[in-house]
Amino acid sequence: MSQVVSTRMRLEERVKRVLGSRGALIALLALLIVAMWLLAAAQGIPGQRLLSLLVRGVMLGGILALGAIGLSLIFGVLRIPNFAHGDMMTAGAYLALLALSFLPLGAPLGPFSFGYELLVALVVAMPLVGLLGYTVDRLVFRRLRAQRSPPVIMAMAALGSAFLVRSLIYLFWGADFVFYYTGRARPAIELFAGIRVRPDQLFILGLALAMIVLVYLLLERTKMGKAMRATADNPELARVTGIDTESVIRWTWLIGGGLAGAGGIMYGLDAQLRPEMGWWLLLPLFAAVILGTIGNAYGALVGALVIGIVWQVSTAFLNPAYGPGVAFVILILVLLFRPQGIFGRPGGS
Amino acid sequence: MALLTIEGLTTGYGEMEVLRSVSLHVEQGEIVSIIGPNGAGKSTAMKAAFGLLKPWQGSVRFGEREIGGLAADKIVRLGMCYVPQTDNVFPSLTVEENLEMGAFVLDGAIGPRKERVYALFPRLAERRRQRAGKMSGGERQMVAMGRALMLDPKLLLLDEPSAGLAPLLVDMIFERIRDINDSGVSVLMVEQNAKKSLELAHRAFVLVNGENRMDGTGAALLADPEVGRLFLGG
Amino acid sequence: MESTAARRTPPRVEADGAQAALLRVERLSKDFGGLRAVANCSFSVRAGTITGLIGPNGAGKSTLFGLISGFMRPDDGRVYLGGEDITGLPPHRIFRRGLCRTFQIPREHKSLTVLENLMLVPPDQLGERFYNPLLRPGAVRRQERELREKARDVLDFLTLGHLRDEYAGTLSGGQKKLLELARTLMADPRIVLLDEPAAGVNPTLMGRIRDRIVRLNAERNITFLLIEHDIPLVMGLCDPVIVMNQGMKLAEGPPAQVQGDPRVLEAYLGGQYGAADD
Amino acid sequence: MSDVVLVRSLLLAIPLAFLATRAMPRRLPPAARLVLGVGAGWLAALALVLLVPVGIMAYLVSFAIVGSIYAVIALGLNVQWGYTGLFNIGIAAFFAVGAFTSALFTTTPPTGAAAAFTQQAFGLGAPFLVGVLAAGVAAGVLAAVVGGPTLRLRDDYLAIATIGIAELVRLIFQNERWLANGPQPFRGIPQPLSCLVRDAGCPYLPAPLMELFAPLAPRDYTYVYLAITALFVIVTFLVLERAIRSPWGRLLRAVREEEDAAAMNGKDVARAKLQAFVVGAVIMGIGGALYAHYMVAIDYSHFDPLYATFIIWVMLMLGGSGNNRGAIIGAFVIWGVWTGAAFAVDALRPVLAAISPELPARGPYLRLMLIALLLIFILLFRPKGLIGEERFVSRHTGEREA
Repeated sequence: MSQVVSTRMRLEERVKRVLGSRGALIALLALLIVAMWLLAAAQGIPGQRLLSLLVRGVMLGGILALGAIGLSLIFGVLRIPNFAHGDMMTAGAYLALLALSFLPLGAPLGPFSFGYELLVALVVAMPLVGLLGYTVDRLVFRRLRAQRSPPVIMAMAALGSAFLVRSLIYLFWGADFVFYYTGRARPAIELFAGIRVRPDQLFILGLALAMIVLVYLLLERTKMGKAMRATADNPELARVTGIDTESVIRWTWLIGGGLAGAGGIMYGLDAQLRPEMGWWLLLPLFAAVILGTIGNAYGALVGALVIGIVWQVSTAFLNPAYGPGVAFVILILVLLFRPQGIFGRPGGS
Repeated sequence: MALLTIEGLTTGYGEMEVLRSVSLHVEQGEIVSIIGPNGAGKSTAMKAAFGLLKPWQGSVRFGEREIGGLAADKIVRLGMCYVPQTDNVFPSLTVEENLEMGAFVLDGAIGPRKERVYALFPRLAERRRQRAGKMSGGERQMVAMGRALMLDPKLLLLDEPSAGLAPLLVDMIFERIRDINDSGVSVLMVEQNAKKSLELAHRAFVLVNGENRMDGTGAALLADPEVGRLFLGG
Repeated sequence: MESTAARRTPPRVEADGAQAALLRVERLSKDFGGLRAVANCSFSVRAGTITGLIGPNGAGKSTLFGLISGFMRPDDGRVYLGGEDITGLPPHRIFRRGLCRTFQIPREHKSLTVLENLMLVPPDQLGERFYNPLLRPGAVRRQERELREKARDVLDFLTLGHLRDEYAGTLSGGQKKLLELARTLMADPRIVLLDEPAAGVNPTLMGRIRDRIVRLNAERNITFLLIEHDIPLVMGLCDPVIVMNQGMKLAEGPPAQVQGDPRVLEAYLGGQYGAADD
Repeated sequence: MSDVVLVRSLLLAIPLAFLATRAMPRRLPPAARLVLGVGAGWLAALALVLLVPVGIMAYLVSFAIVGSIYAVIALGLNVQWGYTGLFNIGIAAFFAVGAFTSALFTTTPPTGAAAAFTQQAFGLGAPFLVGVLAAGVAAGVLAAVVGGPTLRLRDDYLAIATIGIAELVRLIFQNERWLANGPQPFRGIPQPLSCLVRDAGCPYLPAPLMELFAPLAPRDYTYVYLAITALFVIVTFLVLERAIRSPWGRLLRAVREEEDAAAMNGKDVARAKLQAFVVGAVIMGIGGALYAHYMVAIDYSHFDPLYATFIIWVMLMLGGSGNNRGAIIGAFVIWGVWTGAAFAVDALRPVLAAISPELPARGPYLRLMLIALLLIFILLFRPKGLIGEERFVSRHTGEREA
């Protein structure tokens, strides 16, 4: 009798183990993309359009990655589920807008829709967003850490900060959407094989990749980057080793915030600026972070690319408004099958 | 003057008192071992020595400086490093990066220090690019000790360096501890493995139920049948 | 030695003494990122005994409790309770089969009173369904009254009666240990796993805990498996005693035999300490 | 005293009598508390109706209606967060699903020319109470779907998943015209018992009762609706108080505090959480239904994260999570702060205009800032809220000894 029970359980356990494996999750995601592709093809959508969407998906993934990497770092190093991360992206976009208003308007650079002044604004806005994050940490999170508040309370404080930041944006810029360059034409060009994208989007992709490379170098090559990874691994050990946790916290916010700011500016350049844009991005960001395993910056990049691609390709046959909904579906699939994400260890989180 | 002096230390976690008026000291150049049955408060004594627990009563002094409750990075700068019993490496960092983290408080070049650690643990030199999380228990212990040695401390605190290791590795680790001591580093260690640690230690303190029970030279305690009785309650 | 023998003979359900083995662990293993906490560990606990589980720090005792009670999944191996395979079941289902455990560091429900902590335990309470207190208040009240009586009996038995209406979070360390034991008694368990019942408990209270374990074992036929660092307590209370070292069973036998076993001494003290003495 | 004053005061007496009864000293026998409380409540209602100018009174009544609706939702959140520790930041989803479900159940599909302007998936023309029930069921089912995969996992995963479902629900109601008129307002949601204030009367009520309400004019309908929402608050409060003091509440609090210990005591932690999540969501759905029937016309924009999620969190955190009285008090206080701040901002218009010409139009966002700051201050300095959690031994023990 008991042997029968035991074999049945073993099968059940085995099935669970297979379903929860890394390969199964990757296969599931691949299947999802292929299924979408087939669905689109069945509706008679030309392959060229799908390829264009794929390229755009990679670009969107790049933007999301800028947000997701910082979110994952803050999650991993500081143990804060930063629900204000989306609004930090928004803040970056609007701070760049503010900087633009002080700069003389230059001619568009080459095929792009923007001039040198946007690059200046980018350089100005990024550290400001980092500083914003660090300021909130000093005023709010540091106190909560001292009180040994659980992550949920941190999350709630982050939510409060998110609404605070957004209220300031509403106050300064109002609720309507704006463009960095109102009325400037942004024609798409043909890359090759009929793939059409806007030059701006290529720039965004290039910039996102460049920043990701920078972050990689920072995390792998610099002392502070290594200390951040060490703190994410084991904060207690980092402390007794003598790592200056205060400066790790500072740099985590500066880097995470700076990347978020850049992501917001890129998103604003691609679409338009809205006070709610960061909130809408929050769900895809979290989905990317969980898909790529919390605390793993490279995982966040992979997760962001997957979600960007699926989001864009889904627009071939789905109302584009449902983009964040697609991210939600991926999130639920990951939570169902492999909550620790692609790069996580089983049992760990 | 003693390197580390603990006097009449009473402390614990939350409301639970673990140590009652414990005193011990480490002189320059010594290996001192704290032994005692499970639950005697050995690891707690170690944590208190490193300033991780605030003394309720009594004092912890490093040299002449009172360090009870001082921040860890300050203590590390004074020249005392601590190797916890478990979770004592950064698993996603490579061996080399783990060592670099040990020297975080230093600003200058740390190449020579790394080479010194590699000389002590050639095994680590072979695997310097490997992630610490993928290493065996003995190798991890070496990484952890090597990391603590990066600062060239005056005093090294080791919490059960042999826990969970196979006998051969235990011998190896104890030999390394002797090497470390020979290079001029004083060592305070907590050990489950009483026999081996008494053989190694110049002096030892026996804690039972959070109180000092016996102390003396390693050899004297080794010869004392009372110690065995304390452990197995015979 | 034991472990090599176990490897050679395939595990069989009807092993020696299977009738009496209430809890049986077969070749259980658990790794934590490269560290082998429990390694191919096999033993069984006979019904009606108070079995002690001792071993040096890091021997894997608490991990073993976690694996048996369903808080962790073993990487390999099986756990049988009364002949049934319970490997990998969630803790609440293992509990329902009559296995209770306590935690080394007590995990009381702090803002529930001591009485509520106990009344919480019995399974399948009518009132645990949202609608029953509204639709069948009488039946719920009756059941609650029974539970209260039972909880009071248990509290009186364990000398916690006077603390009934205190918040559990305000108890002393030793009282919390007693509360842990009290909660297991609310469930009429077949076997109770105690994780260091005496740690941090003053001698008076410890004597009381010890006395209650003996009485529960004799009067209610509850089997105990207990991890304890207080060796004198274990030697006086338990028979047999199982010694673990390095994640596996090292020795098993009556306390006197285990105490005299050179391998045990070696595990605890290292080297040939005990042998050199004699 | 005119008849209309009497009827208004009777309607107003429902919430006031309940409050007064609860406020009576505990040492009085229950019957005396009831009689005295009802008397005092009615007198207070009478005084209000007589002494406060009609315009201000109308404002206060509509204020109290919205406050009560928020109170219902805050009570639902209290089950999830206060008692079980579930971090749901997608309240808007359950709120919206409740509102639209009840609207669909109680309206009839448009015909003729109107059908060109309003699309809806179905319309059953069902009575108000059926709509409310359906709203609760729909929100509960949604909660089960979201909670199933996430409640087994870490706390923060639920939060993320609930953000997701709130977004998804909003997107669906915004984009799917066939479902509930998409981006256009969904109009014509019936007002329950509005027949009381109309000349035609309610055919299903006995004539003498109709006689009583005869003096009411259509503009008095808010009094009727306040009585309805107050009844919902009272019933929800009483039900939850009872449930929370039962073994169910004990189980939830145990799970909130020490999940492992609860599991080791044989409790199916995931199921307990799911129960609490679903019950809380059902209450939120009912709150949504109350909102829909008050607004008469609703659209997706009513359920944005600010009005439908964030402000409710601040209400509960201010009042004191884990305390049903606190949830209700918090709802009214924050709703008072929110509306009061509107007056303050209005008064400050000249100042704002002096700072920047665009600022007066953006004045409302000052309120958002205020509320966000308030939440942060509560978390930092008064995490238990105005009144902390109550201490209770399960009421069903029948034990109330000193």
